[in-house]
Amino acid sequence: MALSVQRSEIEDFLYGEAALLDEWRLEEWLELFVEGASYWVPPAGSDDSVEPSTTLFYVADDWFRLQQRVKRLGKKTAHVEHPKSRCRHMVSNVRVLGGSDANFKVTSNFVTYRSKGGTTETYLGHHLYDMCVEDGVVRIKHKRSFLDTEDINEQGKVSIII
Amino acid sequence: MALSVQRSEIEDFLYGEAALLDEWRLEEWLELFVEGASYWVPPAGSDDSVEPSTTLFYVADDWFRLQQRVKRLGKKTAHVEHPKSRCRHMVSNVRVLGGSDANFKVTSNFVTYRSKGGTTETYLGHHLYDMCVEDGVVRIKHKRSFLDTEDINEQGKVSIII
Amino acid sequence: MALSVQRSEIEDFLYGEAALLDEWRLEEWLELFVEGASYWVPPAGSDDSVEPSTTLFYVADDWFRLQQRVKRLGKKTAHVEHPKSRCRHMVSNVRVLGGSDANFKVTSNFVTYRSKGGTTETYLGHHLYDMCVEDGVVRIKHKRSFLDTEDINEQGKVSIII
Amino acid sequence: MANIHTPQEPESYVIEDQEHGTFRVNRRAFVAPDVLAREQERIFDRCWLYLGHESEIAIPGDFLTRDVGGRELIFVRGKDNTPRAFFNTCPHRGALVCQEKQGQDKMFRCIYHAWTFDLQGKLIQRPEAERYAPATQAGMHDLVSVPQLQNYRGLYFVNYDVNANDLVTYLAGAVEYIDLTMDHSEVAMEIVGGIQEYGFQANWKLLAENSFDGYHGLPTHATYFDYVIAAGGQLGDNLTEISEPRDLGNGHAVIEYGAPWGRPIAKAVAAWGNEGAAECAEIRDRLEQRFGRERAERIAYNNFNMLIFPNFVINNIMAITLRTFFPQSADKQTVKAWALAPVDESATMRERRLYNFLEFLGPGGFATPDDCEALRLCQQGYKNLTSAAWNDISKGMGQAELVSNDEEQMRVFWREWDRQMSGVS
Amino acid sequence: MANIHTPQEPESYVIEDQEHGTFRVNRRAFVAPDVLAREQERIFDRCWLYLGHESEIAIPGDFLTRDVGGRELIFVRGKDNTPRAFFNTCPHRGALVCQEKQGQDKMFRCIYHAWTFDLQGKLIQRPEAERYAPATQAGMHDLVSVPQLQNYRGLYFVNYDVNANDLVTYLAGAVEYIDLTMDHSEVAMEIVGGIQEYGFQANWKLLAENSFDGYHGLPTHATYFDYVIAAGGQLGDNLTEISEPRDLGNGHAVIEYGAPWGRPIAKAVAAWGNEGAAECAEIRDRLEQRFGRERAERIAYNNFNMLIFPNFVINNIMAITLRTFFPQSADKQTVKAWALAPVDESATMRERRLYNFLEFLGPGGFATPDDCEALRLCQQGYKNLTSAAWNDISKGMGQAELVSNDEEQMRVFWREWDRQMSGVS
Amino acid sequence: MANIHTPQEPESYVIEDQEHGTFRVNRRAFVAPDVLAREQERIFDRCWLYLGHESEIAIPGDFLTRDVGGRELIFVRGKDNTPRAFFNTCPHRGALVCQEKQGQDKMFRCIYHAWTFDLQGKLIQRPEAERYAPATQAGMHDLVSVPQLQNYRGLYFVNYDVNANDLVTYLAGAVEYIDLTMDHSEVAMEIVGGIQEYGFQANWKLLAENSFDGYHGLPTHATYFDYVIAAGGQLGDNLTEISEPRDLGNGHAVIEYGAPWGRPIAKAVAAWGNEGAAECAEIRDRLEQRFGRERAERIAYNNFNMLIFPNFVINNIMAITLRTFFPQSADKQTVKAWALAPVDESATMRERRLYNFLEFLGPGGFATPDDCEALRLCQQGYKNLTSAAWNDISKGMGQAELVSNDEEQMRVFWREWDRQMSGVS
Ligand code: FES
Ligand code: FES
Ligand code: FES
Ligand SMILES: [Fe+3]
Ligand SMILES: [Fe+3]
Ligand SMILES: [Fe+3]
Repeated sequence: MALSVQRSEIEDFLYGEAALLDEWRLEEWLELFVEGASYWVPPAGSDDSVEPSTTLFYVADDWFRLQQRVKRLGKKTAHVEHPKSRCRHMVSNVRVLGGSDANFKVTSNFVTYRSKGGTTETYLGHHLYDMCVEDGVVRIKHKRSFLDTEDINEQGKVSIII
Repeated sequence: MALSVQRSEIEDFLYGEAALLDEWRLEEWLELFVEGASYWVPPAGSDDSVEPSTTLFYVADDWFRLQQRVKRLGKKTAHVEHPKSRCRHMVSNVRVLGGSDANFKVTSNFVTYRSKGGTTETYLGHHLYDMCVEDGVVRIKHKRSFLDTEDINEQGKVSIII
Repeated sequence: MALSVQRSEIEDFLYGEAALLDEWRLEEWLELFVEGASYWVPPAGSDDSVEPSTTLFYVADDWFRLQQRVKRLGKKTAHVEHPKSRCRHMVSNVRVLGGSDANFKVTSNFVTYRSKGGTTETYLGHHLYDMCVEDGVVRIKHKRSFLDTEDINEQGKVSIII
Repeated sequence: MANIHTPQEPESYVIEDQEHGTFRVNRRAFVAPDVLAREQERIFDRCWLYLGHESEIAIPGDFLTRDVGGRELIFVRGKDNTPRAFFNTCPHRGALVCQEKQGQDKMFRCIYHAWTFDLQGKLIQRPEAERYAPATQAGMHDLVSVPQLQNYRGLYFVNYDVNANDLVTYLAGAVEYIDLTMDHSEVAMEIVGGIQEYGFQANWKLLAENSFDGYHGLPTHATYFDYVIAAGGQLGDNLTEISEPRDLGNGHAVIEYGAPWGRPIAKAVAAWGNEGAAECAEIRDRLEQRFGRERAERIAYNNFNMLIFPNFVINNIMAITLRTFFPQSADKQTVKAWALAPVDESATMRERRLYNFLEFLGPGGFATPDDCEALRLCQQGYKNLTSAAWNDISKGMGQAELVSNDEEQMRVFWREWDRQMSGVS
Repeated sequence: MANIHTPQEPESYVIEDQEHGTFRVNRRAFVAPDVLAREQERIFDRCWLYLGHESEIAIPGDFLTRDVGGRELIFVRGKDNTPRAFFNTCPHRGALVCQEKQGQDKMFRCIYHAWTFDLQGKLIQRPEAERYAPATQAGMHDLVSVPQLQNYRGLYFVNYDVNANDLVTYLAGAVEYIDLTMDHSEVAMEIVGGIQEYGFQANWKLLAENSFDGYHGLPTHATYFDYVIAAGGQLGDNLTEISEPRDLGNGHAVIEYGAPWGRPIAKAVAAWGNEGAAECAEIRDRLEQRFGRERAERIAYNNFNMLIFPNFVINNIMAITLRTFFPQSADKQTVKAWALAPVDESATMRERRLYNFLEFLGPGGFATPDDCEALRLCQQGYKNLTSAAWNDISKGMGQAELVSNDEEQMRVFWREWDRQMSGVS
Repeated sequence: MANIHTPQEPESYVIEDQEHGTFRVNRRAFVAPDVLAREQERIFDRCWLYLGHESEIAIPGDFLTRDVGGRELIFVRGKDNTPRAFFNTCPHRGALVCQEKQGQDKMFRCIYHAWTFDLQGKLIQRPEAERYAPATQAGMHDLVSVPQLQNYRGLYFVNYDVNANDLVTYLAGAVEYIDLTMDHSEVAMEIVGGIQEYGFQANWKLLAENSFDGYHGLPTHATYFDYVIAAGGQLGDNLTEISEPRDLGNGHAVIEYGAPWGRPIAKAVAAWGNEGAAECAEIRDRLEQRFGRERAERIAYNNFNMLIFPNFVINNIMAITLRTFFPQSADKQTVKAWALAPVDESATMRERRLYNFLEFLGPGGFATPDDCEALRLCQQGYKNLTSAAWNDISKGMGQAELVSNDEEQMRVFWREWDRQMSGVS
């Protein structure tokens, strides 16, 4: 089966995703994923091949924990993000790496800025997506966000969806 | 009336706008606006709904003052920008939010760097444009630039067009 | 002769170039150039018109030295880049400035991050490319990378391909 | 190369020579960390510092948080409708108990162990309270109040010295100009549109001087005056001839003068049309009924820039701005600025006021950025202080009569600064 | 405005008042650079500091580089299979001789002039060696070893004071809890998945306190407990009733307690299904055979958070984390954290362990970021220390019996901190 | 963890032991802020510091601004064709009066109050001058000149000590090598292509050493030599056998040596073809006519790296570079580098020169970045100075005859540094 989407449609999708995150509309963001999807953030500086079964990630959410993460971030008791930080997700270098509608790979570069408590933290790196298209609707099956720095000594946390 | 432009044409337009600003060709930049257009920069961290009638903006130019601002920046006596700072406007996440040729909304994310006097200042946020197309020519009716940081303690000023 | 490529194809090309640089696949990166191509990095803050015959550049490689640069960066004895720094090349504002398949101009903005030794350095500016298309294949004839800051006192070097 | 080698202290930072008509300030005062530490101790920890305006916390439960003189404060209107100021520090292990810039709430709850305080700062709840011995002093677990909080006509000031004189005594002659401002309204004055915050790389005293420096107006702000003219103004057309600096006591000073720009109260300009002229005339008439002609015209036509020592500015010009600024370090400061207006002015006049405000003031104005740039360049110039050590503030010395473009008002500031820094009390 | 004016030192930083049941710590201890310098000299330069675990350099030639107590170290297993620690500084002109975070090699070669050292730190080659006079002291051109390197059950510590007591004497009562942890395996324990590194804006002692602060658990980590319940846990269901702080000597302390979460060894939760329950039962049985019922259940069910003075934490909770942290400045620290596990546990159990670890711990966990935020807010609150000077750590004082939610364990830390800072030896 | 605890000062920073052939420098000299402050006072405020070359301000009205030794200077050629150096600070309230890096103008006008100065630094205009009392001292409102400005063969130096010896006396033996360089041209030498500026994280003295460290050449710059060979060069092929360090007095030193690379004046390499060989031969012949064979060949074939104490480098190698560098802090420096060339060389030779320059030198060269990296690693290594305290600079000590790969030239630098820092005059 061939791939029926172009980069341009994927860009629309990813820019839309970024907007949902900037606006803290996380419930809607979750709807961009298929049921059973997963979301990973490996340690800063990791190679694309790293696995949470053998490496201590920052985030390695299965579908259950990803839903819980979204719930948590909606609560006033998620102290690190209440009051909410102000974020801006810059997406660039979008590339469709091929596959079929059932399963294709996309990568993009990102710089995400998070401002709170008098400082602005910069997260930079690239995303790897496993996606699919079902009756014209693009969905995420697996999202991995790689921080292309050596460490997060300045940022200190991954408390937002980067 | 429908909307006859695609994101790709708007990107051409916005990348062109950024280039005019980077090259300090402000008179030409002004020609991207319709007569009577306005340009707003609300305080850092504002929501999209903020209004200059009730909030103290950094910039709330009507058409007269916008023209005057361009004139001012062309003068040697605009001390903060003479000698000219070196700027680079990074535009990403361009989204056409719909409307008609007579009036449609566009948003983009930006990071604008300004270098002068031994430091580089970073302005980051998103633009909201009200635009129109007349005989195939795109024009700006209203431009709002939102700084997605908490404050401008580091930048200290909005002396350039961000 | 007309120009047979669109911005979208050039973006594919440039995003691909950025990926090769991020992955340190420099031999493949070199294949994006035509034989006899050249690569220049003028001093930070230079105007587009600057020439290495009259100005002291950071990099002014002819084809021979560009090949040598790639060889050098592949060696363990290129100490500044061994261990390799982790880089991420953000490309935006891609504009095709016209010309013909035999020779056309492209510009893009960039922010390149380089992390090593506990710090992350930011290189920002714009590229100017002279390109050509031969039997549908895009190639670079001349690449110039302009750093749109006043100096490189923070970065200290141009040891990577920015 | 940074300024690594700071020279020794001069015998005196301020040298006034009446005989030869020179007044000089040593530039080490703008760069040395030891001077900054002494300023903190002898000036900011002893003077009355502006906190905020009553209208910013209009009703019970309204609060705002603000850093004042190096402290993090909560300014809150209690259930009893009384404004109070607390240190924003939990009595338990010290976390900020309030993070919002401003808001409206019934209590403050610390996120760490959930100690909870009412609007009057009292501890009203803590988990497992039974595990604590009975408090040895009343209130030892309540939020700490600032040593002194007082207001004059709605302007609230704090003082970190419990022994400091009362506010009105401190304000001395400045009271007259505060009155001239507050009298704009028959009802009340209010802060409109929130706060402008920005920072820049210059010692705080450079902004103190600049805030009422008449001399720099034309050269620094040429583009603003171009704009005023383009908008139909004329440089001549001032409606008042006054041009005068005044020493208000305790280091406060003011310049009062005429200027070509429009004043929402109550000097119209061409751009406002007949409608604007009519409205201004009407306002002026009301003022005349309330205060008589002379004071009415003074309120309507006269501009003034006033500095209340050490760092509170009221500039009553094409709009009214309140401004305060604090050092982050010897070479960096952050600024807070507000617009003040009569609650009872018309919507159009309010619009003109904010339009006026932005065209001159603030990070995007046609003037303020050039001021900040000039001050930044001064700070840069002080890198040469070992060889170019002295600022000159002599303008107008030995003149029969002083005008607002002279530098007397800065000399008033520096004499007081020198007095306090020398430890004279 | 930054905290420019640091007040004078108090007579005492720690004031314990048994009679009235109060224990207070002066907040200057968290902000003053002079305190930090004294901590470096009297604490970090004299105490045993955690370097790493033997499993991180499993075979000869394995090495890692790590900053410990302000030094840059190489931890390497020599040809002779002996772990050694060297200062990562070339004896020639001082370059780091090893840049990799970790690896496996036969030698270290300096990039500057190519001096080359073997795994035992000996200089084995240098260009143009004949241009040097014969060495006056043996080894003067070798890598410098740390003054003391010792381990207890695979945990390697360094000490920069050559006269310091041996490690086991220093660990005192902490040995019992290290044993309780290392006994999880019948083979060996290992670090799994590398290291988590992050930093944040709070004094290092705030994290020392926080690491075994039981009191903050429910309020700070409400969302984590929501999650535990959503995952099928129940707040009641602890399998153990203990809740106790203990002073382990030399400033070390621990709290031991029951909790609702699952423990890979060996307390199952609903989410693990019958299969998980069965596996845990089996593990517990093996423990019982090895240690008898009481100790087996203690290992299986009891959680503990232990701080080994000054900055090494073993939290044996829903997973086992080792953690150490060092100041970058008075108001900033960097943290290193690891997961420890039995080499011989099943793949599923290993999965559950890492899953547990991430759900609570680390920069992306449901708990740690809220801890760091709380501590950051404390550091902010200390800007007010001139007027709000004292932390309260009195909880539980004067109580008949102490529980893990009291603050006794922090008091143990502070008594030792005060003793060492006062120069008492 | 940053290096928080700086150890006490050693009895001596420099220990030379002739008997055992060791020369050691204490690493505290590279990290301690107190050392840096003393360097500023005793070295940078007393030594001659390089400002610029006459060709950079070729005609009246040409100016440039440059930071030298912590000061902001204006270097300007006056109406009278005389180069002058002023402190870039307004005598009024201290703003930089010139912001451009370089340019050509008739006057300098301060943006703040428009005081205006001519090219000779005289105040020629200020608004409302009549409001000032007559100046009490002539020139008190002019730009301040640097205490001393002198040049030798077009190289301009400043000295902030008005009592310092004259430049030529100071340069001592360095004069010979400046002559060897300036004699390249029969007309004049000029700076070509502007300036290269960059900074990096290493103490300034590390670059002083590195600038004429022969020992590091092969290991650090292996890739450069690979490149030379790939370009058709041969490591043998030097045309000169000399390899010698020399003490030039006053802390200046040089190494003179042969090398395989091409020299625009006048040593061709294969890559330049017959045409290049011919041109070089011709240049050498002209040199021979002017200076005789021996000096001609020395000029043509010999490379030298010279450091004029404390921080001015002339490297006459595959191109000629001038370089100076200043500390921003103990662990950070900024570098300024230029290319010097005969005004009268051919276009092709100029091209070869710049091509040569870039292949080795500067932020994008095949060598400089590796130097900077090595120095950065040294600075990192000094974090261990409490336990690894001494740099070794002993190479060649006790040898019958010294070569350029020994470390004698660095010892010359350190002996002078120690003398000046000890306050010996
Ligand atoms: S710090 Fe506020 S409740 Fe503990
Ligand atoms: S510094 Fe290591 S070999 Fe010279
Ligand atoms: S500071 Fe230069 S004219 Fe006033
Ligand atoms: Fe002004
Ligand atoms: Fe916690
Ligand atoms: Fe070198």
